[in-house]
Amino acid sequence: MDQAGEFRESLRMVRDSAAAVVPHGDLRRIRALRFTDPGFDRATWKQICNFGWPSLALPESEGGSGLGMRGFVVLAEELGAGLVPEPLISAAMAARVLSGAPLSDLLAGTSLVIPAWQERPNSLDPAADTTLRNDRLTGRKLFVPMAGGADFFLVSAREGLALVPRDAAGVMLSLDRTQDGGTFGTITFDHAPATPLPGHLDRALEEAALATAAYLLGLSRRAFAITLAYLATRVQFGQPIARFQVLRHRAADLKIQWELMRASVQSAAVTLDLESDLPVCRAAVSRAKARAADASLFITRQAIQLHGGIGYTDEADIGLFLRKAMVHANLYGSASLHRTRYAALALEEYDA
Amino acid sequence: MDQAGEFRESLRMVRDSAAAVVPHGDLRRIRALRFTDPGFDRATWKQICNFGWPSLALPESEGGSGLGMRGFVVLAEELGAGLVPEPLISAAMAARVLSGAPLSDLLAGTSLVIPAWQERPNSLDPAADTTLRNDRLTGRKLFVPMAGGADFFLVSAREGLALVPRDAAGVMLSLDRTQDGGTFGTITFDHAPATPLPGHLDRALEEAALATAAYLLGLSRRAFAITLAYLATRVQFGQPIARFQVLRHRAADLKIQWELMRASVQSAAVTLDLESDLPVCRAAVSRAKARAADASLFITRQAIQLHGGIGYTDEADIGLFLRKAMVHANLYGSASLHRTRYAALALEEYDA
Amino acid sequence: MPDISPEALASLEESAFRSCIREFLVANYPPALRNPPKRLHFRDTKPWYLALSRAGWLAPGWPREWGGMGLSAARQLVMIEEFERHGCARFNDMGITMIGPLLIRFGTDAQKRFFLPKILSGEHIWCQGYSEPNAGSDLASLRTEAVLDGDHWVLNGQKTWTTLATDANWIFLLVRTDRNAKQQQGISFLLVPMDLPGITVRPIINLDLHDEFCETFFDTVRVPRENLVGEINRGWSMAKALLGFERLLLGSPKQASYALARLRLLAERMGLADDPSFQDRYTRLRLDLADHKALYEDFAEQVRRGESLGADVSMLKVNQSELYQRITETMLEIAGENAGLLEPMGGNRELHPSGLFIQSRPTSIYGGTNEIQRNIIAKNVLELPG
Amino acid sequence: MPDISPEALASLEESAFRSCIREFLVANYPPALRNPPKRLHFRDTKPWYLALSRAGWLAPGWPREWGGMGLSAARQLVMIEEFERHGCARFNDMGITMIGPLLIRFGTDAQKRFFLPKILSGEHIWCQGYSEPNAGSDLASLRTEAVLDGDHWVLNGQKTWTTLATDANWIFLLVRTDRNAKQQQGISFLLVPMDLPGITVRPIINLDLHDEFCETFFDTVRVPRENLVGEINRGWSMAKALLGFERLLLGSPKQASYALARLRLLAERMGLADDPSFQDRYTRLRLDLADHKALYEDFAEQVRRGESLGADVSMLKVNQSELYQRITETMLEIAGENAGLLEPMGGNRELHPSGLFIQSRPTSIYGGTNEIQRNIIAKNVLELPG
Repeated sequence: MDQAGEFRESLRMVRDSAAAVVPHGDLRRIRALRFTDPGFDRATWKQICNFGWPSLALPESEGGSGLGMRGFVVLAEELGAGLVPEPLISAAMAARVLSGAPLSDLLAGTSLVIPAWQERPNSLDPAADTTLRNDRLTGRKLFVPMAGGADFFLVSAREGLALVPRDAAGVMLSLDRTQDGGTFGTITFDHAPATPLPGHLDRALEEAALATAAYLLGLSRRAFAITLAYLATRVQFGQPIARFQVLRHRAADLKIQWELMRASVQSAAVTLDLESDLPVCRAAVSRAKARAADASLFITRQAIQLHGGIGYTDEADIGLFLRKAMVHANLYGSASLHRTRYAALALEEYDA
Repeated sequence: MDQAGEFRESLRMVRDSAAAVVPHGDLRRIRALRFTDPGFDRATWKQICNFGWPSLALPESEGGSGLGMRGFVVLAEELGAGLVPEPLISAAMAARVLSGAPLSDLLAGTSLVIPAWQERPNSLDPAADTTLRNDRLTGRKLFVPMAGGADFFLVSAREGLALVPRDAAGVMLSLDRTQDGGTFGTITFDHAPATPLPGHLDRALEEAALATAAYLLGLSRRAFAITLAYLATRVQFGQPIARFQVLRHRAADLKIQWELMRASVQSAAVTLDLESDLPVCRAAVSRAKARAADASLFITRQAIQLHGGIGYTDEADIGLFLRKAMVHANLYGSASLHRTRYAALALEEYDA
Repeated sequence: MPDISPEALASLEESAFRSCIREFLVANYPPALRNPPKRLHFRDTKPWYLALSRAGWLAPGWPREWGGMGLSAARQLVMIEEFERHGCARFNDMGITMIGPLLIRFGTDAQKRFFLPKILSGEHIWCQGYSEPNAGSDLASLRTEAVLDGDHWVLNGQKTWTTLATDANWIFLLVRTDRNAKQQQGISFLLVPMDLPGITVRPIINLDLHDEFCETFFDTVRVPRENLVGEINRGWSMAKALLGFERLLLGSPKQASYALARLRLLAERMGLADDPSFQDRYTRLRLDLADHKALYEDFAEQVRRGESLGADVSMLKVNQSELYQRITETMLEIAGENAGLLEPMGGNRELHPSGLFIQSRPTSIYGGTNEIQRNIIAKNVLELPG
Repeated sequence: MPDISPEALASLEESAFRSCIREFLVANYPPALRNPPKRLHFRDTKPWYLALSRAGWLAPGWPREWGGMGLSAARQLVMIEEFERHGCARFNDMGITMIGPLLIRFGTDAQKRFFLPKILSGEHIWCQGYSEPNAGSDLASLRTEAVLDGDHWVLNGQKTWTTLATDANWIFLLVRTDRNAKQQQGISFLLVPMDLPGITVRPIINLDLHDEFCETFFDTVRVPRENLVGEINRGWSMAKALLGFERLLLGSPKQASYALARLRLLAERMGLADDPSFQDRYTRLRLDLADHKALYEDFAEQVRRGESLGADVSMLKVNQSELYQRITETMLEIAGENAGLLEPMGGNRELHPSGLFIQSRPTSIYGGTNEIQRNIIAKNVLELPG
């Protein structure tokens, strides 16, 4: 097997291994965790850490699996297909920043480190106002997913990054429930004691945005598969509705959008793995995230429509996919933010 | 019959009378006139003038038929359905400005007066640079439809309007052919002798834009009818293609767009007839023209697609409708110009 | 209470009629119930129901002899417009809009005398049992069956989407009474008290996490023979005959109009009000709404002229629901992370993109999916062979 | 002429191979023929055809023993990419791409020896006769018939969309040879010289006012018996077997890419380059193109790995043609009155919105309409029952 073949084989293994937390077809665990606190399962989280998934993309020299973003997007896609709520993408951001630090227990699942970086809605700016002075952190962070389950927050400030224990004095956390059954935390730091860290979030944010696109890719894949199966079994007017040409063509359109999303996400992962120029990486990520946000909402909306009335019940699993897409489509930048960023970054490559 | 009923009856009569120059279904005359000079037929034009159509919208007190824009859009719709190339909309603009003037021969078809007002592409500004000093006109006018057939140009200048004979010294006309078989004139006036006229084009331009929308409404109606007939007769896979659900639904979508266009055009005509506030009128016209431009191109494009290969031949009549829409969609302001103008003019009426 | 009797109200000129309704709403409608984010239960709307009842305003379309206002379709439309404009909640109106008119047209005198007053008094609250799990778009394939056994119909089967069934004490059903007849032909119309043994109601939690819909199960339920309306096996055509100008309401610009106003608020909150590319999208939606209103007005004008509506009214339903959805999709796109919030932003009910997005989903499904509506347009309006 | 033999060329690494082709094109391709606005006739492309022939570069896919370059599909793809990048006109290539490969695979030795050299020399120019007026999307219903009469086939019928038939001296046909067989089964593959008595060619003027398409009529044309290729009644499966990686080309981003560059020029000319709402639309189109290219690359990669393409390649065709059309529709919308001009704006071939708009129309029709492609995707890719 050549090198490319071997790499494809590793990716296949990542995909297979994801089955451990995504038992085929069973969404009962996911359903049961909705609207609970902290919205995910500690035991499953521990398992995810045992697999080393938060550092899957990191080079082996930094304690990772060396599979790069090509590996991580495969994993995120599979977790998306299973609607897995455990905060892998947040933890992988933390792993990227903490890599090399003597913080192995943080990565091993004993402690969960969740980045708290956002200060404005629909923004990718990690440190607008928060300050870190004399190891004290002051500021306000928004939309922190699954914040209720964190042991530490990895916080971005103007002066740099810092680690703050969840229970430290001066940390106030309030939670808003989200449509998918999880939460967004709003965290206020008022001179909270913080341990400064080296590094920055630039690369980690790009990886999180791309992984989110991959997560959307996965949930769209599964929503589409469920919908195709429904079309084939639901009988109206004496035949499976899959025989109606209008629904067949709509399914074809969903398939095309899904394939575009897949191609876009995968090519962005290649770019992140092979390209060191940050603007080029950002353009690729923006392209993938913009496509994933739009296509996943398109697919899940149409999945509801194609299910008819049953799609509007909470009992039907298909709705879980729409709700998940509603939350994730705008995480790490909306489609429109990413389109604008792409236009600003990407060279015109059309010399035809 | 009540007053509203009587008015509806007059409109029906206008519609019927249009049949005089639009013999049912016969496009041979239209085809034969394409790419000729001046691109329309003088005898038909004379007939149109004999009917008094250029002044149909004008009050009876000004020598018109008193049918207002509600009457004129019905007429323009019918001429659009017949792809009639004679320059009625231009002439009606002139009639509006010249009404009351001792120029009856101009309206009677002996002489054809065509407005030349535009100096920039996609603009509704009638006098950016042209000057009129000491009865001499200097400037350059663009996109003058059927200019080759004019006897006089009604020209807008910064100082006001003026009438210039086609053959006057200092008038240079060059023609570009258009996709529908007509021409756009570019006219350069170099100290051309001109007769100043009172009035301005404000209202006439709105009427021309709306009449163009109505013309697009008519051509779309006929293109759609031809397409429906084709779907019912064309057999593939052993059945008329009208039985394929995808094509049926597409036809339904075209119908909806056509009805929106109709409702928009007709309500704008009511506004122009009953409302004296110019911004309100302009908003209504912009709404109708924006819809008509988009919907007519949508319908004629889909008409080609639904015809399949045969739709891509010049022999098939359906192509004549697409080509006509391509030219008229952007006359008197593109959809995008009108949307922008609407946004600037129309009050937010959503207090819900 | 209004100073004006229903009779006097009906005789007013349109503008006076309109003002009179507006005044009534301002004086009587509970402010807390304006523009509710979700469908309300009877426990919430009961005071308003009874207020309308006391005023004699509860049944605008019923003839006066049966306690209605006897309004023309045109006047009913005006009344609905004013109620919508005021943001009045929809109450449990199946008795008023569906079963009342059906009984008035097809019921026996005994049925009319028994049921109609109890609807007006609020004693009977009705729900509708048409759809079944396997009879949605293809309603005519329904299988809930009633078999005559002496003086009773023995009823077995299951209905779904029985809206607010938990509020109701009566249900009207389409049931199969001849399983050998073809499709629509063996169907009858049956009135059933909900407290009979063998009836189970199970609320369905919907995508909006609300319980307005229910499943209703019938297990060997014995229904008095006289509870059948009209002729046996003619239920389908009676139910269809009831479809009148109400079909217009499915295409009312109300939802889209409401949503567009909220889109604008949201854009302001998100700092996008002056963003040119948002403006462009917003203007397109405004124009779509304005043109939809113009088309709606053409149909409303038909109703005002007393003409009946054709199949082409389906166009309104398709266009309105898809416009409403485009607007809420735009909300979701511009809301940033707020699009994921379960509750309104900062507790402001006007700023709830995810809620409105979800609520707009079923509008292209209920009342006949948009796919079915397009089938109807192709067949009955365009008359395409098929 | 290149300094390198086809054999040596084929053995180069990809990047060297690519540069070699680029150099050849720069040195040999007539600059006036770059990116022609319309399909060229043989009178215009003949010198280029012969130049390729002399270099031995005319038939990249044919085996070397028959005068081809013997390139792998992957290398052919690179060659096509470079030709497209340079803006090379498509010439009368039916002999090279269709009939040559067919004869090489299914022809007799005599047929190969007779026809293949004449294709390479430019002596025989071929056109394709598949479609008929009533057999378009439903090609299998074709009715042009060949009946054996002694040593000749007697041919009657009509073909349409015979591209550049006026340039050709030979035509290959699918004809019905068994009118009792079902659909595809009674069809054979026939080679016919265009100068036989009874053949009439009539150019069809298309929507672009160009004469590239023709109708070709056959009135009792007597064709030698040995001009049949392969087995009788097996023409359909032979024609299908020929569909290889060329299907990829129908989804090549080339047209959309070309159009997008011209959209940008047009926007600059119209003063819209910095208009935010144009920018927004333009960026969406750019992203659509970039994602299409990524998807195309995945399929191209399959070809490079030597895998054959599945039915899912239809997705590329649908997506490319509709993207191309969206781009040209945007051109039409922003061009103002220029959108109506028959000729390029100010004589600049790069600024011809109406021309490109019209040329983009048939891409969703030819090569199987997009409706047919979606049928294929639903059936063969999604495997929906039906």
